[in-house]
Amino acid sequence: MAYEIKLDIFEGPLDLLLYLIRKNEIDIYNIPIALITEQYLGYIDAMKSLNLDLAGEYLVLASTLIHIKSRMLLPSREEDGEEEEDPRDELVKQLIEYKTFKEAALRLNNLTLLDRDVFIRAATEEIYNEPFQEELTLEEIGIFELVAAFRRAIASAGYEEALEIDVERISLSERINEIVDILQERKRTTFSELIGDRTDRVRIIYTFLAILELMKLQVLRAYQTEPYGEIRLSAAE
Amino acid sequence: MENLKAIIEALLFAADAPLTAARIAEILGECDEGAVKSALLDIKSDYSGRHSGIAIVDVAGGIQMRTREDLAPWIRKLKAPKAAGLSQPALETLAVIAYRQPIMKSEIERIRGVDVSGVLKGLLEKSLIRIVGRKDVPGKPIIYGTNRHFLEVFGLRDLSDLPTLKEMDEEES
Amino acid sequence: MENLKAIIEALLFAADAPLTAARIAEILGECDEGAVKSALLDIKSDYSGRHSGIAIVDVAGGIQMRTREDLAPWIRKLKAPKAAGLSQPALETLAVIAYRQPIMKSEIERIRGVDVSGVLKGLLEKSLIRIVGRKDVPGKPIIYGTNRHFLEVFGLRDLSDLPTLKEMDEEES
Repeated sequence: MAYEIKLDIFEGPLDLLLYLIRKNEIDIYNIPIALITEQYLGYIDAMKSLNLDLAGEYLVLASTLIHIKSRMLLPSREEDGEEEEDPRDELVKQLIEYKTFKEAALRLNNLTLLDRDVFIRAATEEIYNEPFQEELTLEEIGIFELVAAFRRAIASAGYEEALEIDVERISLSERINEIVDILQERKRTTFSELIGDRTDRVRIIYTFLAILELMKLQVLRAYQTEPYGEIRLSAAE
Repeated sequence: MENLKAIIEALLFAADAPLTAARIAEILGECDEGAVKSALLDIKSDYSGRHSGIAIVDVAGGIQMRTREDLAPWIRKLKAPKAAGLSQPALETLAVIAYRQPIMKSEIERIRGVDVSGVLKGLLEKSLIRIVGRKDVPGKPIIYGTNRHFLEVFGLRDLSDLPTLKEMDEEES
Repeated sequence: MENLKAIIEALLFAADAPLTAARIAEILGECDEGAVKSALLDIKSDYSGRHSGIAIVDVAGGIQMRTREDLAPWIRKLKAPKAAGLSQPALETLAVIAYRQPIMKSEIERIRGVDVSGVLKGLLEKSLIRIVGRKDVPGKPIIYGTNRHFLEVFGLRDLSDLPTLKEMDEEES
């Protein structure tokens, strides 16, 4: 086999490309696209023939390379004396940016890492001779912790249907909360007041559904003095 | 040998359970248990001699670093439940309410499988949730929802800012 | 005041995250922050002066007790099975987030040229990154940033402590 493949060592198509550039000792600002494309495709073929799971990203970059190569072959047209941009520019920019962060990752890894280079005390309660309940301050809790907590809660409940959180449900809850806020402040309102001058249909529908839900919950009462008339809402006692 | 003491000190500090002299000697390799034992005695007297806040104590067949017993009141203050803190059960209950509101207590308990009365009281006191109303069924159960303060704490503009589980699963795929 | 130092020493030992002088002063009650700060300096030089295996370091906006860096080989033997450290994809993703935060997933993927879903999830679980909010564009994509724990793990006082990013200047060559 012409190409020795260790796919694991590449972090992605950009990494493979950087490797080829380094291996060929090429100036990153002046990449011989034909050569690099050929080598890149060689690697891709080798990976395929080894039945390695080739991530789609590798193929996307392959087509980008082929595209650049074909553009390089076209005679450059200099219209109005304006210099045409180099078809490689975009890719070079991307490569340099990636390289910057690859080096940054290396520098991060060279820092003094907790649990690798230095360690903090691992023992917990027993050192105080009495147990303490661990609490998180609100600043320590982020949205991810909340989602994770919800996942744990429903996982222990052991049913699947609860796993879906759909956007509609959240939007409805949001609308319900807003209406409860308004009713707590003013005791009464009307449907058109709740809609305001915002006329998007989704908002109107959610507002209506929220009112129905709140009526069902007996949080508010709705009145209408005539068919199709204004819907008046008041907080239930 | 000064460095032997430093290594043992670091090991005692980093260990998650009491260490025996034999285990320490094993880690050190070319060091015999007797030398470890005498170093341990040295360290012990160093710590008590300089009135350190940390004590080296014999416990459960091994040796462990602990805070000095008479300093417990301060440590308790450090570890005291924070005024604005949330325990794991409280966080889970809050999460269920956030994602399933408006929701009845019985429904929260069905999902969490435990009584949540105390937790709900705590969350109400911290103004993270509120009573939205009462459901029109026998017993008129109270219905809960989140508060505006909840949004502030989690830095959300509105509830639609909450990530959906599907979004979090996509991160996994 | 010898006892002040002992108390602070015990607090540093017992805390599970870096402590600020302000927090220590708060726990001590009748003690001002200045006194705490000078006691902390004393403790620091005590520890380094007696070549302790434990070091007192400034990190993530506070102060923390850690094992001395040069003793890592011994501690690693103690903790053998748990191989610590971060994978290359995790490090690269973390680097992009650290230097470019707040940042969307799509932006991270553009820079790294690969899907980062699984990596993000892992970093969230390790509390190295957090969801900062959502961007106000169609689809409301989630934006990410680093956490305080990130500073702790990488031994940084704050984000300005990050190694400088060597941006290659295109004009240069």
